[in-house]
Amino acid sequence: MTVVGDISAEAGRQAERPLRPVVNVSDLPSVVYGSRVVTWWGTVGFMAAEAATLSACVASYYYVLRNFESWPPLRTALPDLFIPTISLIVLILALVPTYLFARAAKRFDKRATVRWMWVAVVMMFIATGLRLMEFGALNVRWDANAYASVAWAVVFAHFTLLLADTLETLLFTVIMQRRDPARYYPGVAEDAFYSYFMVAVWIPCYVTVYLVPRWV
Amino acid sequence: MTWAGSIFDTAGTPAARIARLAWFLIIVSGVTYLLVLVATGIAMRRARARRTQGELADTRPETANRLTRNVAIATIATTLILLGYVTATALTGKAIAWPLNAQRPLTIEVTGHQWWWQFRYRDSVPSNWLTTSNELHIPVGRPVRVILLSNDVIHSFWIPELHGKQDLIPGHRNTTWIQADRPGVWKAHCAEFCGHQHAKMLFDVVAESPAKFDQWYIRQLASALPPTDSATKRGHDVFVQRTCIMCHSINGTEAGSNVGPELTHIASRPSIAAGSLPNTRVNLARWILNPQLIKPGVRMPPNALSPADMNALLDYLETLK
Amino acid sequence: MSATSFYRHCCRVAAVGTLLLGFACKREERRFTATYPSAPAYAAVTLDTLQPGVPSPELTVNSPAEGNAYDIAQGKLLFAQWNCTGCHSHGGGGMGPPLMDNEWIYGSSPENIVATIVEGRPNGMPSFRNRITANQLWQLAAYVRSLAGLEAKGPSPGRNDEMQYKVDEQRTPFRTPRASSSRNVPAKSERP
Amino acid sequence: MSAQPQPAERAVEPDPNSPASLHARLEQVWRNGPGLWGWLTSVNHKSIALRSIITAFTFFGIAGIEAALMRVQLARPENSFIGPDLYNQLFTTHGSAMMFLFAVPMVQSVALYFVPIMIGTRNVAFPRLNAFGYWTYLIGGVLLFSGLFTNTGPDQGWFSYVPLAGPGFSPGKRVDIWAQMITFTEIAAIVAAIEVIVTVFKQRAPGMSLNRVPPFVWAMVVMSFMVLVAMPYVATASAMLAMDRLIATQFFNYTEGGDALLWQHLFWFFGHPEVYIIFIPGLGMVSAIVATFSRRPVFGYTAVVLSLVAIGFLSFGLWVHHMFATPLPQTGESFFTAASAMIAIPTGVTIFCWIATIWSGRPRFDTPMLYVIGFIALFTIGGLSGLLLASVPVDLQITDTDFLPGHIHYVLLGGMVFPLFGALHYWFPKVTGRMMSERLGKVSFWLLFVGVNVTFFPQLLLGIAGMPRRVYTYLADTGWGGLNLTSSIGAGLIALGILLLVVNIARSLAAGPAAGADPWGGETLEWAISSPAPDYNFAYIPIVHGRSALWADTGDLDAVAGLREDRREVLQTTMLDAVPDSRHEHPDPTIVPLLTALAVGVGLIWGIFDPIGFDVGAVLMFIALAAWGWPQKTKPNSHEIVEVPNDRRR
Repeated sequence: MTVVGDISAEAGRQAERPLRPVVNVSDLPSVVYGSRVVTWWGTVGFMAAEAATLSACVASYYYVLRNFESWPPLRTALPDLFIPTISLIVLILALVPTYLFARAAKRFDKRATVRWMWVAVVMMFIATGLRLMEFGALNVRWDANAYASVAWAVVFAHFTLLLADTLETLLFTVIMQRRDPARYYPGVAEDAFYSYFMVAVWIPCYVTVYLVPRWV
Repeated sequence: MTWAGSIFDTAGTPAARIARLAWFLIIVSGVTYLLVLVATGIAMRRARARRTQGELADTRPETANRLTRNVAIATIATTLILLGYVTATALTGKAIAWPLNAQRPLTIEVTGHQWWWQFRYRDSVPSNWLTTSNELHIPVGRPVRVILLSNDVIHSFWIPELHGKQDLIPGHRNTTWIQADRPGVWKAHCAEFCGHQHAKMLFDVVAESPAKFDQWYIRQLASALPPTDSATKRGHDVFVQRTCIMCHSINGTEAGSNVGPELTHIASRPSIAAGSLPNTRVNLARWILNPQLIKPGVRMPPNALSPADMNALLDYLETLK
Repeated sequence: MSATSFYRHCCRVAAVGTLLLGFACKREERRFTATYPSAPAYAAVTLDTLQPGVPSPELTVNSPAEGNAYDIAQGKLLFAQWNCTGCHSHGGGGMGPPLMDNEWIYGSSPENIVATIVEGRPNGMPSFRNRITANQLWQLAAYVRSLAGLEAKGPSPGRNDEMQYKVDEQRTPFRTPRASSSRNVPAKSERP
Repeated sequence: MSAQPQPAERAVEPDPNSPASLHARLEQVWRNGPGLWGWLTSVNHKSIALRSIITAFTFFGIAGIEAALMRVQLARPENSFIGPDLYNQLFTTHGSAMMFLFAVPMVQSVALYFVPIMIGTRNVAFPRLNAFGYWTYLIGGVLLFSGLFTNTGPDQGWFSYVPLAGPGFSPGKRVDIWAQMITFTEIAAIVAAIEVIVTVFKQRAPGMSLNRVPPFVWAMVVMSFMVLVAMPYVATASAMLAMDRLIATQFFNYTEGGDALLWQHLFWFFGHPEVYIIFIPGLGMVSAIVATFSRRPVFGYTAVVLSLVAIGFLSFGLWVHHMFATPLPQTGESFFTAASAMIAIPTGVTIFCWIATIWSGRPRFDTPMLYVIGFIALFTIGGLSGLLLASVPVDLQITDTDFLPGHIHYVLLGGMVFPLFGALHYWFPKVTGRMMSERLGKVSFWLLFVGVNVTFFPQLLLGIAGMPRRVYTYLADTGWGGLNLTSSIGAGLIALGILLLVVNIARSLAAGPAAGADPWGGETLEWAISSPAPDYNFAYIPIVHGRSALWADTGDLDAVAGLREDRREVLQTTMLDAVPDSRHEHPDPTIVPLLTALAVGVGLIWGIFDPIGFDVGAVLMFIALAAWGWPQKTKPNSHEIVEVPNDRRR
């Protein structure tokens, strides 16, 4: 094997550097919680991307708001408050079973985890149904004017988050029901962590779409 | 340095101030660039010497401190250069703004269409408003406020000899101003990509003395004279009875559509087809017969005219001084 | 999975790919210098299928602007710029009959529409003979058909940058055209 | 109550007879499947990254041919080689392909290939997500070029300003194809960014604390954070544009309250960080090459890393310098002049540090080092011409002229492509086990260096001469013919240089001299393993004792044993000081990422023609994601050691 170039002593080497094991890590845990596990960081990464998407929609909302003298524009009705507020309340309430199943998951208590997960899944599906009705509560078609488009954009952007979280919780519930792998408890806790984010990020959007037209 | 048509061949105060700032920045950048190259060169030569003498990399603490000092000096120098750069920019920015004490400013409203320009001279007397296309006359010495509107997509109004460019954005009312300090004839290009014929969306700029400008203005205000002899009469009939009337208008005749550029004084213009073709009889004939061969994608369709009709039409159009 | 076998995969995929892409998409062609069928082609078009004796074969002229996105968009621009909206008001009808519905008094095929534009029609439709070039006639006909949803959805135009007055042509549902005579338009009182 | 099952037996002690049998066992576990199925189901970070690099280079070639065609058209005034319609498609797909299909995916693929082996781990953090990212990127690239080859290539410019790109003035499906390509590449970019960040935070070799992470890895992490924040903005903007064109939303319709400038703000808020996303990895590659070829660690490690982070933050604050010619308030614009000037300071610091490294080093000017010198020479012209563009008054004269393509190409070719070609010569031995020829390398470098200058310096002059950009032709009496011809000749030189580079690669692949594990004597961990690196990278995870991992001592490297050898397991360490924290089992090769990418592909491409496509795509995607999340069949003797939350070990 010929070696190319002016490689003086301390420059290049042919063979790979031998590795001498000095530490044994076979006793390290393989199921850990919170920010020690890799998927937690992955969830935070996706949260950052989704938060950026939502901030783009909300920023566009306020940018377009600047173009109008009256907001919502003339001959456009104000969005209702009843359905959206109910939907917000259900979403916030859905955090209660979510917190409970996260706590149960940390205690490896399978029965409690699965019980509270089903409650959380049902409440989230109710919230998803209410969100679909919310589109009607906007009282305007998406193609009426720019106000309608950005309002729909904000609500739809968050709807994708809500739907994704609901289906993910459903998936984890079905998995937890059928088998009891210890390594799925951190996954369940992370799903709860994502639900907290999903609900928290909806509150500024709710204020933007439903309350700002009343204040401006 | 008057490199024809470049941003240094200036004929107005704003462009001159910008050119001066540009020169300042180019020189500063050039010097900085040379310094960086020199530093790299020295570094390479100095270090190559170390290789030939077989020494190892010099990571002694005192060299590290010396290098830290050099890098710190270079960074502070960069910061100072940038500070000078930002202040020079701010000063020039103030200098090229609209002069508040402008006397007798002329206001021109520019509307961009897909691939031609429409100028409306908003005289103080509304009945004297003049609408022309693809040719901009301005009096020397008078500040001209330019209002920029667009009818379809984003274009950009830019006369390098007079001032920087400003975009014509639909839904926005953008403004800029120009002032010619010496007479001249220049060609201006649309500077924002606007579709198939962005490349040939030009207009002529004629800066002339105020007297000549007023003469031109009065002549442009006048309507077209009715045709006298039979050839131009037939040309007039071809114009108003064939496809031309659907898009073009000539004041003083029945043609009044503002879809395309108005042609009341087409013969007085130095160029046709939005400034991209010299205004000669041959070019006009080629252009009318099939504009797609000259500017593919332009909105004007090919027109099948018999040679007799074509010659009559050309005679008529040449009377529209 | 050595690098060379990976290259073999790439070449195989690329070969299949180029086979598929051989055809140029006619919908998106920008034909600037093409010449469209001129006057005599649509002059001889009959507007009714009823004929004494054995009906002679229907003369069909396939319009080059059919299903071409650029031509339909040009037609939409001309429809607005030449003030067809003055009577047909963006397709909803006013003085002129509505163009968005599936009622066609003088035929819905491109050559029928071109004949209507060139000949003009009683009750106010002006004749544009010699006023509109052949290319533009077929473009206008293609746009009028897209108003009623008779053009393919892909090339049909979307909304334009104006106040929103109707659903854009891309989302207008297709309805099979129905011949109707101008006389049996229901009296004002019976209209829904 | 903590389930603490005792492991049946201790991990198998390292097989006494030889590392070869350990290699055989690990290779058995970490290998890709055989043949095409193995290729489609691979989750190994090196196979996916190499595949992505080759795909990105293919798109670079195609976009390069487009550039050559454009230069032939512009060589003479009133040239009729290409008509305006094809020319507009060419320059739009050239710009879009170079930005979205070559630059960002290439730097992320280089990151996904070298970051794991530089920080001493066996695979990237989320292997299946990595595969999904590549397939989504591939679908986006194929979509754009299938559009171009069927005459439906986008023709509205790579930043697609709205009224022209809107439904009113862009008939047909050309702009929709562009908008969906953006969505595909943006998904792939965010996914890759998350992987790089999490890999560097959680899977560094023990001992590699944050201040011992190589500058190359720091550059990739900063780039990934910028992708995470910037890309969603272009995704939202392109989704808004697609909805404007498909279901008549009014985001950009000024008569209904929308605004054309909304698109420009959203796009350039992503657009400017995008060019820094492309340029910062170039800085990372340069610092890796300079350190090795100057035979000393990079001078001012802290200064370089802090500058990279500063560039990352500052790049989000100067997007309006793309919009000086629009009716924005004057004072606002001068703020952005100051911000644009400020970002030149950290960039300057990094370049000064590298010059200092060369100054005090013992540099050997092989091809990679030549490319670094080329980087310093070309990028500085790009940066300084950028300063001209950042000053509002001068920008009003030279923006949207040919000055801008000149500036862009000096910054991107000088700032990213030259470091990339240097990195290609530097890491080619590690990827393929063979050396590239120095002679051919130097010739292609000089061809490229002269070619870039001969092509793009005339464009700077043309900009000053007043030639607008994106023109398919220009009049003869403008006097721009000479400079354009020079530029076209330069483009020929560049094409020659690229051709020679490809010849060099092909020749070296076929018959290059064997390179061995560490031909250049590098300081980072990837030079400790054999080349081409085995699928599992490190038999034992090495322990790092200093900033230059391999230069600290020349003896055996300390390492960590105990990871399972009968299934894919990776060591995870704490974020700050990389203390071993837990073991994580990685998934086996699976087809699900490809299916999920196809589901997303079906959804988005059908969505171009009919809004129902998005719903069908969403349903398919959720089904695929359910399969993704479904637990794989439990392997024999799988017993996890479970950590009860309150027993935290920092």
